[in-house]
Amino acid sequence: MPSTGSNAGRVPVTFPQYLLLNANRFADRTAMRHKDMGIWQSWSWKEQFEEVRAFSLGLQEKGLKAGDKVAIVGANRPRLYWTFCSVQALGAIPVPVYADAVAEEMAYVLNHAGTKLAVVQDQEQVDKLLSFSDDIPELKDIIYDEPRGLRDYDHTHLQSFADIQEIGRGVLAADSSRAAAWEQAINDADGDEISVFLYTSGTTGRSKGVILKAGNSVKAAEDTAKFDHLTENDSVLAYLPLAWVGDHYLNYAQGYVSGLCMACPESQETVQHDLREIGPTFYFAPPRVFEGLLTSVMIRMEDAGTLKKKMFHHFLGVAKKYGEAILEGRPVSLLGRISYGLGNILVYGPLKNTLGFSNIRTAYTAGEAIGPDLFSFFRSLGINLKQLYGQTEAFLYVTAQKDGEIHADTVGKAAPDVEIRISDDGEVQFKSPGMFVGYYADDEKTKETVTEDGFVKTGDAGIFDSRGDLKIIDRAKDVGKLVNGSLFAPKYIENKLKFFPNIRECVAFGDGREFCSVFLNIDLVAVGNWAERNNISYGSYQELAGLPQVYEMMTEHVDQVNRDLSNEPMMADSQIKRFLVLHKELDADDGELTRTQKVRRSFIAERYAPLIEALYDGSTEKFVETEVTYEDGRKGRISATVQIRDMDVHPASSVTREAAE
Amino acid sequence: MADTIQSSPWTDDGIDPGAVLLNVDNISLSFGGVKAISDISFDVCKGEIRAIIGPNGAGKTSMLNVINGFYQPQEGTIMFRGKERRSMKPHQAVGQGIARTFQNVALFKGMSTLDNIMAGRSVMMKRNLFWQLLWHGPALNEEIEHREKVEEIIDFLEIKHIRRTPVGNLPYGLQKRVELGRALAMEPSLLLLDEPMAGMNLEEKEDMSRFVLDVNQQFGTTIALIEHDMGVVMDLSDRVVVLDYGKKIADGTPDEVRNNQDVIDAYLGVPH
Amino acid sequence: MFYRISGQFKTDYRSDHALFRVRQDAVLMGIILLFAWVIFPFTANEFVFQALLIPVLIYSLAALGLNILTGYAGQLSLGTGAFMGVGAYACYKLVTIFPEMNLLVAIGLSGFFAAAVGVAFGLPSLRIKGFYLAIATLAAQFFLVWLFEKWAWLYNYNASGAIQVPTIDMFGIRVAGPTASSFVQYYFVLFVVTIMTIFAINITRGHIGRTWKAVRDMDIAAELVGINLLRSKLIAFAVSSYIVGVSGALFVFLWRGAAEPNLFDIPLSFRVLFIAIIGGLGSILGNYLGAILIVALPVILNILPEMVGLEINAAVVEHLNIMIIGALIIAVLIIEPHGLARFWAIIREKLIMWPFPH
Amino acid sequence: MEFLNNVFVAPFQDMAAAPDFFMQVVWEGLVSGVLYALIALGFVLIYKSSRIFNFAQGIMVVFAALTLVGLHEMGVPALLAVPLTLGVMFLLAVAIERVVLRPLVNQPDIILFMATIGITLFLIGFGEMIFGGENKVMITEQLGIPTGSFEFEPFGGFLLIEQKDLTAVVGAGVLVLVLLLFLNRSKMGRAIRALGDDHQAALSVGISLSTIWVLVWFIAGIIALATGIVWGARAGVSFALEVIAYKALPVLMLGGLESVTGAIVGGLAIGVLEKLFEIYWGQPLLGGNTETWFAFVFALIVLLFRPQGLFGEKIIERV
Amino acid sequence: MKTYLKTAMLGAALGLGTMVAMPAANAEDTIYAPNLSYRTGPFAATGIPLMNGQRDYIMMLNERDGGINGVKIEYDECETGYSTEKGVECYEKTKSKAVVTQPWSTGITLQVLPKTNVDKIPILAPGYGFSPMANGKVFQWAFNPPASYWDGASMMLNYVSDGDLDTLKGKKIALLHLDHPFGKEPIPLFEAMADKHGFEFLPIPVGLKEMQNQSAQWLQIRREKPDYVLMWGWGAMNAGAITEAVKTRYPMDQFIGIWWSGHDGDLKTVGDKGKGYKSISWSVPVADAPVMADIKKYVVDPGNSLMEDPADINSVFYQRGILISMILAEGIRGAQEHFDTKNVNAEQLRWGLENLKIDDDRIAELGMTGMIAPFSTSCADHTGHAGGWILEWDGSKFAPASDKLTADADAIAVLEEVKAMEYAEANKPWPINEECNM
Repeated sequence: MPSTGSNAGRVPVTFPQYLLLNANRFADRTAMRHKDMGIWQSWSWKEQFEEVRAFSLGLQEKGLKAGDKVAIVGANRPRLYWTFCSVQALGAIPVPVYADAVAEEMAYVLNHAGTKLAVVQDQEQVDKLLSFSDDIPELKDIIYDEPRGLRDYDHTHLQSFADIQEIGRGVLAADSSRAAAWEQAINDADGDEISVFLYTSGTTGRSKGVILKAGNSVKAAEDTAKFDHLTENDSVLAYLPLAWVGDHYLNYAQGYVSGLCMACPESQETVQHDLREIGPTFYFAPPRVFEGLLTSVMIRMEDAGTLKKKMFHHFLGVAKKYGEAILEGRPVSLLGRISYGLGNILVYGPLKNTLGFSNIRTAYTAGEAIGPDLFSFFRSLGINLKQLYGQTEAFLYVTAQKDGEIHADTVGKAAPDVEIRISDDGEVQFKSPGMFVGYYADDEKTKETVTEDGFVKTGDAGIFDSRGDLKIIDRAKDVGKLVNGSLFAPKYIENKLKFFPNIRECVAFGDGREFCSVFLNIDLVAVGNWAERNNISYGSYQELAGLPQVYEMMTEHVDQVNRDLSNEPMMADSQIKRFLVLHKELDADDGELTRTQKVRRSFIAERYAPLIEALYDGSTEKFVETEVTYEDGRKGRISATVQIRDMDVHPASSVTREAAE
Repeated sequence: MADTIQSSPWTDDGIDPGAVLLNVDNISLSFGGVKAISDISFDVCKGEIRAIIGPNGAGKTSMLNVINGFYQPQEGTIMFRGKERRSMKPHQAVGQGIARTFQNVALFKGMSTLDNIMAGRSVMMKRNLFWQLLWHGPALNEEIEHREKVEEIIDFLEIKHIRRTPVGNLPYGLQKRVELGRALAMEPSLLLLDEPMAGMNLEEKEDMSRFVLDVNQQFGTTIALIEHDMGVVMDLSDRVVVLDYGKKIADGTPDEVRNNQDVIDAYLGVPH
Repeated sequence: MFYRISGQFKTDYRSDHALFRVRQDAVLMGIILLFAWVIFPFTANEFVFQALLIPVLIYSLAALGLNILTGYAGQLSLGTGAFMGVGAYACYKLVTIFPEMNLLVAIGLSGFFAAAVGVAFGLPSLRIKGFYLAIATLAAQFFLVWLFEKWAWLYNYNASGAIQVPTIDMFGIRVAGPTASSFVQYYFVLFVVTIMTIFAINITRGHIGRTWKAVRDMDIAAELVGINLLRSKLIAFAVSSYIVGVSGALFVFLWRGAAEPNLFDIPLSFRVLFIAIIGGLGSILGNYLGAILIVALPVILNILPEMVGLEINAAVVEHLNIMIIGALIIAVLIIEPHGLARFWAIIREKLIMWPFPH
Repeated sequence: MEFLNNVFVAPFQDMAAAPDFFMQVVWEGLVSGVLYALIALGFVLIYKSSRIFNFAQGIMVVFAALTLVGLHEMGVPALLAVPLTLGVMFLLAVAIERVVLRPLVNQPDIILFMATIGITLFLIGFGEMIFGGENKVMITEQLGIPTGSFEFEPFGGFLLIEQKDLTAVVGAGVLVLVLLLFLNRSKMGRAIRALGDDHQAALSVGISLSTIWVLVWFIAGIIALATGIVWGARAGVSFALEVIAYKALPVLMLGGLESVTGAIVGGLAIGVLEKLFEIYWGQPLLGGNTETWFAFVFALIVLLFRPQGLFGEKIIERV
Repeated sequence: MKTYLKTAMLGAALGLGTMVAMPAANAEDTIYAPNLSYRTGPFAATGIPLMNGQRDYIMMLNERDGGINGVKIEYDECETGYSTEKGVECYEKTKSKAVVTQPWSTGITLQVLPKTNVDKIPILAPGYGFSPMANGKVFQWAFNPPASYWDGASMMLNYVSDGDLDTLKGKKIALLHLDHPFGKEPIPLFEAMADKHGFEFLPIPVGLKEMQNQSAQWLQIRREKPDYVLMWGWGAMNAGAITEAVKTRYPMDQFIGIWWSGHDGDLKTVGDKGKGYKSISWSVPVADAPVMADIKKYVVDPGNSLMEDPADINSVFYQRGILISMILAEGIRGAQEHFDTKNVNAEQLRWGLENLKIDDDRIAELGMTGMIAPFSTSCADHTGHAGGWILEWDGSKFAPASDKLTADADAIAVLEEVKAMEYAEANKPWPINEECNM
């Protein structure tokens, strides 16, 4: 039990201070769980405090001093989370590193940060570190969590977490004043200390180490915890990469500030299962995860009996009609409430339960645009899913949607105490309490990113809509202009198209052109299913993609997008005039996508130059031949004659027309 | 947690590392006149991995069956942990610290992975019928105590995700792993493995080899194994004994055995 | 659907080893117990007590005993009826020799006689397996029933050769004999069945139960993990016969009121076996489901035509009844060879997965 | 002492004192034995080919006999009724294969065993509904079975051998011979025998599994009819006949579930021994009626010393 | 689809399981007289003609007279298949509105006997059940007129000894009986008589499973060479025994069965070879009795009988069934008149059965002359101890072969008293009718 000591009554400004506070105010409440050995091993705040203290003192004993950097590598494990606080307690700086980073990347980060010590999960990470230990002379010691397989390693610079804790406990036992001294050191902190280095996974160039200060971080976390009413009664499942700002903020920072309970899954493979077991109250996932969930829900329902399927879809319809209104407390007819209530018993409740969403009070998604259907699907089930917009540099939150002000196409208003503006060239810039102080050892980049008046450039293009909500349309550098000077945001258009389940990928062109046109990739599974149901036979992706019926379907989708775009004053000119369905799937093996499945626009433009040409020269079809790489690494060529379709454009005034319908 | 496993008294059988743990002396076994094993002697030292190899029908499995008391040899003696014995029941052999796995998976099909491995600890569970009837109290405490041990094994063998799956539904490779787990649960000082890698693909074989080595290193368990895959045998084992037609034809380190003419002949099928 | 298991997680092994790992199971059990302990007894009439409630409970208990032997330890027995008889006759002798003995004690003790006989007939199980053992248990069946008939001491030299339950009071309440009320008898039976079920659940989930299952699934492997086969099988015979013996004592003392030896003959054994198998081998719950089906269904089939106002010859009804039971057994075996308990398990699984089909 | 005398001496004295009576006892036992053997044979055939412990063999006997008598009552001439009955038994075999066996293929033994009990119940209900529960007289004479008896006077005593019993013994012998010939010589028969060991091997002969099963059940039906005629001639045809199925079980235990020879020898042995035991030990010492259990206890004791039965091969357990 | 099937089946099963059985409401102007019949099971052959007779007599009354004193009798069969368990179930099912229980099997009788004291329903078990039931003081609710098994046994002994039991001295009398409470019923009487009159009594049990294969028993008979073989057989046992007797060359004229062993159906299976076989019976089939003509007219001819072969109308068991229903009907009639009510209840019927007066005049009025011996019951005597006749099988039917026989009433009465008191003692507290001082 920490002594309340000199710090009693003061608002904590660092996470270790919060640890002390929580160990007092939430002493017996569960702080941490971990699915291990078949059960959820649990630690109360008091126990967590003791674990952290033991480790921290052990580290101190090993010579860790304020300002030293400590790398943390591994999956979501309690001991690694404790490491953060243990290190911070000594004034040293934790540097979480992506566990799946290749050795070279990892070596760069460790070198760049100048870490003296690394705390890693297991043998795999130890091996990785040892493989480049020659390149990182500053790294002296490695501490591991799981001893398995490490028995025969040279233990001169290798120690187990438990051993360090033993040392720490030994110190405590030997000298009772050390505990007080340790706490005093924590309490002495004024919030100006560096809390953590978070390395961003740069899509271009090397990773940058974002420096975050303790006081700022705590302030940001307090703000958002209040915003979402997080308390010690909440729980989360910590399953996102430890080194990612999202995990560090949502789980660690908000966790310490609010005292909620953090649960670590058994392994990455069991996340879904663990999620169901724990049933957290707060949840974050990128849109991809939600999309995967929806797809798996629909696919699993496909095997259900006719009656059940009918019932399921009927109640989804009911949810679509009333669900969001009920969630947001808007007036709903009694019949609607009864239907929804019935649906809740028969479908939504059990469905949420199987997904592990039963207890969710607040769920967030961010990272990319989320399809409106997808978004409202989850909301209509009664899950309070919201969007936020954030950046590592902001220590996550820039904007967040407030309960009751939820729109699929915006990311909400500025988060508490955040200022946002849009620069002349359309870039979103912000100033926030959790704002970083700079990139570590990279003043140049820092200067590039921070404006003179202290705003951070996000690199994203955005607009405010009529309600004053921020709408992110694309990466700022990708935004171009059509010949007539109107805005062309390819990703915005692409996202709109990709929200159709039948469309897997698409690439929009238009910068410096007369009009906007797109390449489409159909979704083989979705369209294939549709074809089977309609007795349309096909032999390959290529054949399916070229079918007139498929083109019909795509035409409908594109027209729908055009209709949407016509409603938005700034985007009306970006309506798609021509499109084609590519004869092959865009594939990372062919370099068309990044490994994270993002479209590599310039590469595609180059590779399919003849097709782009055809889009703009008015031809109705075009023969192309393309090199492909098969899964086993062999290369081959496929050729096809690709059809091109023209589309009608809706007048920009269609808002009124739609309203009249 | 996993660290506690190192301090387990598994190998505490009073034999110094490197000394002879099991000595098989002039064993002969026959079924109704057919000799399965004739006059075989060899020893297994503590802490080593000892392989028994030989062509089909060489009497390898019979040898294991003799060691763990399933068959009673007509002649010869077996010295285990410094004590001589001639005949015993298999469950008595288990009591002395001999565990084994089987050529064809012999799991309890109707039970989950967890229960299968728990069954391996039957010998150590002492609470009698009366306590079992009451369940709460001593019986439950005992159950939990053993559950903790079993969870370590589950963790060790990386079979957490199938903890509650009925073993009948598992793929073959995992079944073999569960069987190894069940044998480990007996905390044996001598572990007999009968073709632990039979019917496995390369990846599964690699996994299994790693587990066998880990068991040997981490717990210091002495292992005697039968295996057909020569690569595996030569990589894993410290010493190899070669049988052919119930007779011992070679005994030594993998290298010695590899170059032994009798062994080469036996494997090439040179007629006797 | 109603099984919403999200958020129910275990933080220690104690709760992981709990009987109901899922809260809804406990709730369901509570509802069942509420019905059994309160609602049924206060709403049932004499006929329902005598033709449905009491026999279902007693048959369930007998099947539970058999299930321990056959379903858990894998030793097929066709001699259940005779072991019930041992329990009944032992209880009869106990209460006639010691008229002051509390009936509950007498019934509890009579189980030991059945257990002893069970162990004696279980001895061959080490050498005899499978159907051979099943036939061997028939030896017990036929021999014991013969003994009940020939050994006049057992039925106190009654002229009829049948045993007649004397009137027995317990704590001033009449529990057995013709004047005992069904209401009291029901509670008596329910109490004993509940206790026995708790014991059976405990023993089957502990290490002895695991040992049995190991012997059942693969006896050679069981032996080679250190299980003493004979000991394990004999414990199974003893526990099984004990429960069966208690059920036999209940059968006669709390329900039938009188019994002649051939009551315990092979049809009774088969009936109990049906219950155990239709209910589901290797399950506790199954015995109750099986008993409900096998005991209650014929009763209901019998009164059904009358209830819907059909005039059918009693004999035809009975013939149809036998045919329906026969067909039902086959149908259940085809649809779900693991019995009603598995059926319920599947439904439960489906409710947990709901709305997904799997 | 007296007890020992009663058990070990007196019975043999009795045997020697009245050899004609002794011979009569043995003959009676032999006749019962033939019937036990026949029923056991039905069990064995089905067990061999499909691993099914066919409890319904007993009711099949009743059903076959009832059909025969029932058809005759309806005015069908006796000699036509026999083939018609066989037809019914064939249909029954087909129905059982379709409705019960096929859906239950590859299920555990005990499940199949239970299913045959289900069949038993169904056939009891069905049979009683169709034919009524009354006792019926076997149409012995109409079938041309002699009903007289031979009388001998060995050792100045009296030995009576009924012609129909003799016919039964001879008929059963012929039936068994034909069956053995069929099993050993015909392709189908070999397939049946192979099936017991290995489904694949049997299939390689080119006969489908369901054909074999129908055939086997049909043969069991033929045996049932033969049993029904013989037994019905002795005691009339009624559902009470069903219980003799139990008598075949110890025979199976003794002879082995898969041995045709075992069924025959075991049946005869049990028939004779139980009769001898009942007459010379059971009635004087135990109050009689020992036939209900003697065969079982005897088989149990034999099995304790020879777990593989009289005709099984020694089991070597493998792992 | 399979899942649905499973679910549906389970649903159906549960639905049935939760249904609570309520017997249909009783119509006011009928008297409900259920019969625990056994038209199925191993003894169906015996049961069917009996049930047919019982049923047809009641139907005839309902048709001809509109019931008894204008109240229709609701005859209802509850099938037991001779199973005790089913029997008790039937008893429970019918007892709420039944005026009488006709349990039919000795097993069911034994079970129901103590319950009737509580439920106050008379048991009517004509010619079967528990012989000491004759003691009406102890067994207030049980009736087994017109003769008990002990009466039967005594009559048999009287017959074989020509009325002088002492002539049996030194003789050996075997009792071939079903090893079942029913079969054991006469043993106490035989034992008592053997003691008294110095003959050797040898019970030979036949197991239920051995009924059709009695070679062991008949070998024993051959070895023991008894002077008489008396049989307490049931169902298939009878035919089996007679077949074996023929085979063993046991003289038919020394072989006598109880009345349940004198069933035409059983003997038909033996045919000519059974010629000379005898059976004691308290009933005699009389083909030209007026009552039979009425039954033919009102029931059989309109096709309302369940009898399969019209010739069975003259069989022993069918006509015995008629007599059994007659006894019930007379009990009802007596009660109606005594209590001056039409709808008699169970307690009133008990009075009726306790005060039966079936004298020759009444028999003639009923059109049953020659079918049954006259008898009367009282509160002390629930049997009536009517006499009986020996029926002899002539190869195709049973015919009376003796004068009316009567039982040794004194000897039986003593035994009845003793056994009844034993019963009461074993089942105490057992209510004794103290009011009855006869």
